[in-house]
Amino acid sequence: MDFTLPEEIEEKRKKVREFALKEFTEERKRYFDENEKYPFEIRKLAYELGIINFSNPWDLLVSIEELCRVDPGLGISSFVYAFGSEILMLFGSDEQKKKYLEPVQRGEKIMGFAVTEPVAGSDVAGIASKMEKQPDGSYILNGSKMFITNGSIADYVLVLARTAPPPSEEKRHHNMSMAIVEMKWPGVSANKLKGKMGVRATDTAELVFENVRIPPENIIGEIGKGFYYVMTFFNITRIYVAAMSIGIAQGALDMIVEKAKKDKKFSSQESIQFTIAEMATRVDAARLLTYRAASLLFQFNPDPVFTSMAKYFAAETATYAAETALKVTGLDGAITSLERLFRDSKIMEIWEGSSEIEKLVIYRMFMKKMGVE
Amino acid sequence: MDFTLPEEIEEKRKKVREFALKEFTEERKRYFDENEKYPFEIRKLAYELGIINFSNPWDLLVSIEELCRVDPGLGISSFVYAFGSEILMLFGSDEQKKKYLEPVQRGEKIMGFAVTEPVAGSDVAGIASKMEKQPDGSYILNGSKMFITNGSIADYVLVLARTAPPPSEEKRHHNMSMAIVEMKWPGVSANKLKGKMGVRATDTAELVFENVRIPPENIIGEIGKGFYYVMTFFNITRIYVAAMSIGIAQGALDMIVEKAKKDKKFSSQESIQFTIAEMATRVDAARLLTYRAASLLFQFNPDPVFTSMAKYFAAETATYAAETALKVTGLDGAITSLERLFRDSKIMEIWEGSSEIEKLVIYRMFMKKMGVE
Amino acid sequence: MDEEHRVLESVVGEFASKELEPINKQIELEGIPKELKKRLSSQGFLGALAPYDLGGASLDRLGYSILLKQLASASPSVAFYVFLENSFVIKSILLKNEVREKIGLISGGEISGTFYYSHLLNFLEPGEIKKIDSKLTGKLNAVINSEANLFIVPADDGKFYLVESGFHPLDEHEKLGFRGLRFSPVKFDTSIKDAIEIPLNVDELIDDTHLPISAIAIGIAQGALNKAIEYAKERSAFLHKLKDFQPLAFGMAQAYSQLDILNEYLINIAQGERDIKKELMLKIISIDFARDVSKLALQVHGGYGYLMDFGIEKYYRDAMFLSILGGNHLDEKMKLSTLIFQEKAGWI
Amino acid sequence: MDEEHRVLESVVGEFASKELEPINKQIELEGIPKELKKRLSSQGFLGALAPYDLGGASLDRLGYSILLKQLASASPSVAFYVFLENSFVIKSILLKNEVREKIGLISGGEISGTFYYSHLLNFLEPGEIKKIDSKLTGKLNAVINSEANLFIVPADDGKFYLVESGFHPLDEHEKLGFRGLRFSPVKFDTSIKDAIEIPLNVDELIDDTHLPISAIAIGIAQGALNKAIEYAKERSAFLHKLKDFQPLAFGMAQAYSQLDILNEYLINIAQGERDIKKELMLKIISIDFARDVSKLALQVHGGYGYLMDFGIEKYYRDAMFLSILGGNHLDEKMKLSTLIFQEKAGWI
Repeated sequence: MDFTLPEEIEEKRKKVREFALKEFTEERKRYFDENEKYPFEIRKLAYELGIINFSNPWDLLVSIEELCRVDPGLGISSFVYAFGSEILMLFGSDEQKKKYLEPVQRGEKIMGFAVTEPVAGSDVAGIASKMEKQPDGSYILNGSKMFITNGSIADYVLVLARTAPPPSEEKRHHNMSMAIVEMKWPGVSANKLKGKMGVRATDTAELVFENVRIPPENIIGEIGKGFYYVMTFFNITRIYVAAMSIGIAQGALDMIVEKAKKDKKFSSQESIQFTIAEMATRVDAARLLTYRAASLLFQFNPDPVFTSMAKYFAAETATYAAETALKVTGLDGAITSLERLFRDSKIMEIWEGSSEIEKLVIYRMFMKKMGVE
Repeated sequence: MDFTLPEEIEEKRKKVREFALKEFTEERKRYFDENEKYPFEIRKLAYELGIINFSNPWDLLVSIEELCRVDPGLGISSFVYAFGSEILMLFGSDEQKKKYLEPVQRGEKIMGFAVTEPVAGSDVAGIASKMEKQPDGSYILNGSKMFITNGSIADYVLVLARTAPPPSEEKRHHNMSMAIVEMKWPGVSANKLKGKMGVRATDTAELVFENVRIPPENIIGEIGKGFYYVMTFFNITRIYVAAMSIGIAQGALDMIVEKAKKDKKFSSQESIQFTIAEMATRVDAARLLTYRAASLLFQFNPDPVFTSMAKYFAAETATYAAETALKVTGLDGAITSLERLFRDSKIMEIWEGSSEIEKLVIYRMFMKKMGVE
Repeated sequence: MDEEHRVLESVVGEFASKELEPINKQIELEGIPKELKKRLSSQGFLGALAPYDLGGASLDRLGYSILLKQLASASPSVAFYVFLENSFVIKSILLKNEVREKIGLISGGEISGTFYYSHLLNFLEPGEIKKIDSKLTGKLNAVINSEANLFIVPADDGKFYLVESGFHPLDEHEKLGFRGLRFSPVKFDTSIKDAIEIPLNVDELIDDTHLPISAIAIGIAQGALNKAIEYAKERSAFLHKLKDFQPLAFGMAQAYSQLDILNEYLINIAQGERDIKKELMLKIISIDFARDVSKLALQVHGGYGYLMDFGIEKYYRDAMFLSILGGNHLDEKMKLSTLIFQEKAGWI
Repeated sequence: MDEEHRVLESVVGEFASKELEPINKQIELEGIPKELKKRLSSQGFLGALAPYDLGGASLDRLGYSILLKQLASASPSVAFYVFLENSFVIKSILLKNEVREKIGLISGGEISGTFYYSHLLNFLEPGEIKKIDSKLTGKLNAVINSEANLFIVPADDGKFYLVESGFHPLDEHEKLGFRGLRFSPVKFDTSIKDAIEIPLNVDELIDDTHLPISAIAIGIAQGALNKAIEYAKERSAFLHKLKDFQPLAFGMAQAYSQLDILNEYLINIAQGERDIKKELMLKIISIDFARDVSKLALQVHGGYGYLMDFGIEKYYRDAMFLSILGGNHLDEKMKLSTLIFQEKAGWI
């Protein structure tokens, strides 16, 4: 057993922390939050300074953690421009990778991942969007997507839609497929969602597809395997959401520790001391669960039980930590970044499978391990 | 990062589990619990079959876990006969090791560790027992000790007592020393405590020392360093209590999973599914915290923050798991071993520093890491 | 609360501290002594719900709640015993005029009865009594107060029978809580001639237990918390009284607040119109609360809390057992969900 | 609860759903509209605690609690505004006969006032107003309703002053909750001639807020939970309504039960004798409860809950802000501990 990260990863962690502390100024944090603007400049800077490194997964993981620790809105915006890229890496054709993935990896283009629909949040198999095959081999897409990250700024999005009706109620997840859709194509429109509680620097939109023609070469992988691709993707991204969550929780802990350092009256209260001890313990537990899941994933041996445990526990730790830190620091916290951290944290329990979904995954996969079908 | 234990340790884990399942029969569990008897035969068997191996700490850790998973009372009794031995290993003289430690390690003698007093539970520095130096170099011990594991069956106990008054209120922990006291010496008496809520197969006693003469060669290490020795010891044993706690929590989880396997109506309830998912997650988090702390200790680099985090979190997980499993299995759990597991679990939050003490240690040492004195 | 109930509260409170507290250990180890049953009887507690002419006290819902709460604060075993005799046995027997006079024996402490409802508690193998020819034969598991003289038990014909002979209790089960009562399987081999059918509606009987069970839960919480508060005022650690430390003091203050809030709700609904929804809500909340508070009280006592002699650990065990014997949580949560959503809910 | 208060409850409930719900988003984005203040005034809500002759409704403790609870269930911002005007501003002004007529302007919605008490909330740099020569000068941070026409503020001589000129609010702080009210630092440079000393006892004033703050907390919980219950009946996932799933249904059923229990306690103590201990207990419990329930309600709504348009996330933010503005938890927990242990407790 070895609970330490390689030295170069810890070095990178320091570098990212320095970057975040320097670039995520109080003014910027507040500006992009209040104005609900995506920080293109910061994203560019992060790319250029090599903060975001998609080629080393541990590097990416600790970078996500450290960026979100200082500001989730700006932090997530710094790396989320490639959202969905794992799908292309794993299931895309060489042409798709060249045409769509590489420009994203070079920091030139922005991508999105469009699965959730207004009528089907966590219930991916319940989506209603359709892609109908045309005589010329192309597909016509109709439907709408909800809560799509990068929705109004993306150059293209990966869309999940039905290519045939479900064979039965139990097999609702069959006959779904994925395609790359360019946002500039006719029939595609995006409606930016304003008024999110938190992570307001990130872009979120509702997408509408009206008779959008998709050339056959934009279909990802095999027709009918879309649901499987999405679940594979979630097994990766859940770990990143867990990392964001740890970042938020650590950020909240940082703030209460900072106050304890400065304010002797505050830190002399035993109830405050216990709060710090409890919070530090939970943050560490969440981090260990996340690193364990990540360690398996990065060895190409992901364990869905461990992944969902990490995501669920880390997300709840994020809201718990932000809430608790704000509660004990009071007004002092309410007029600082802690207030934002609190608003940002709640989405962690919803993204990439709500806590409820994670628990179902844990239960089913855990019982499978125990020999139950 | 590597979250796997060496193969031989996992093999040993299996072996210990087989042993426990075979030897800790329902009849024995119940008999020793009801009659509050120490199971000398089982202890002997565990020793002879090589279940207990003090020479490999990982081996010992997983053995503790697996024994307590099946029955904490019998499990703890199987290895606790050497309680306190780390003190002699670390601070004892060669003569002391030969005379007192080796017979224990050979499974012939039983040892105890006598720190807690009626007036001072968690507050070690508050003890009142005294050892007064005599003109001939020997010491006279007076005082009483409470909740001493093995108290009425031990051949000798390691006693902490004041050898001089505290220099000041802040330095109450100064001027304490440790000595080996043989239970057969004049003036030593033990009063077995009956009616414990759980772990009733383990032996617990109140000890009284009336003018007990201790030869100078039985003083451990340096005079005045007793408090430090005890704290060093706790940094080790807290990890073992954490391991017991994980064992209990896992045992509780096992039982609810068993019921879910057998009873379809039970397992089809989503609230039960969530309970299993939540419990499995917490048990894993506790295990990871414990293994991390252990990993550092076993590299002779213990981290008191990580150790206390593990102990506190694992102990609370044990009571949470036993309580929850019993709650959801109802009468079915109440007339099986789960009932005992529930009664056994609660002591975990008290032994080797209550949860409250662990939190104080975490806070203080954590803030030290953060640069606060 | 009116004067009459206030007096009852203080009378039972005094009884609990003078007559139960001193023999608590004996009750736990040896069961409820015969003399105590006599004392309970002479106070009218044993026949709390029985009519005056049968030696009862004919208490109303509030009075009965107060009685159980106060008894439970000192001895949850005794409270559960009184509850079992009244809410199940006496109430059942009252449904059958022919055997009405047995109530006098129960409220007089001459005999004790029990009612078998473990089969309602999601219990895997509750056992069964078969009606074959002229006999009631079989074995029931997990019978509380299994040393009773009188059993009201279900047979496989769906009816409940009162039997007074032809049974014997087997070896005891593990005993999580209510150790004052025997808890074991019971074998039956009773002539049908000696069995009297009781025309009871078991669902109604169970619905009527929400309030008394809540009262026991609140009593357990009250007893455990009071002891913890007293202990925290006496016991020192690190040169200060335990009560001076925020985490302990705040935890107990929080529990004290919740207790008062639940207690007022108990009194409100016990004196108001019957409202099964409110009674069920209170039961579900107060059972969990009793467990949490008694656990806290144990922790405040440190190592001593773990010893029977201190009379604390029993609250935690009894609260846990009450949460099991007090009703099938899952089914009842479904029922409550349906009441709240006003349509079927919580069934997946 | 008597008929009069029942009527009030339904009147305010209707007001909340008809007059607040539809403009909730506007309130959050742009503040409480002038017209709404007029409407609040014409109902007598703005001058809830003011005497009739000054345009008030002269509500008793129960009436005031009901008012705040019902307003908070739709708009916590509006409830907090009404609370601030009454429990702080009007109550303070009533202490000084010479300025009594200003109450008419407040209860009439002509002007609004605020009271500065952030310095009591363990706030690191609350700012300070110094009395130097003939001026009150300085800056106060974290002033809620900082666009008020009238301020009651403490100066460094330990006295509170009412001022109506010589101040201007600075840029707004981050706005965690109660977005209908401006929240910012305020600069003061007021001539002492225009400042009127108010002889108030700030501890008493704060003690009087436990009950109204509890009412707001309970209202927040009620508003959030009702929306969640309705949503769970409408929204489907995995081919079933959300209400059908046990974890969600049971969670909401539990919250519903606790809400009812707290609500009855609120009503009990609001109509009973003043009991500061009970009021403090209720406040501490209900503030935490409001946060937990509003968080649950948000979670039930999934992604939609995170969007302002659905009117759910504000409850969670407002509950959090209420827990901060509602009192200094640590100090108050110490106070409560001392009341419960009947000697100094919880101070380490």
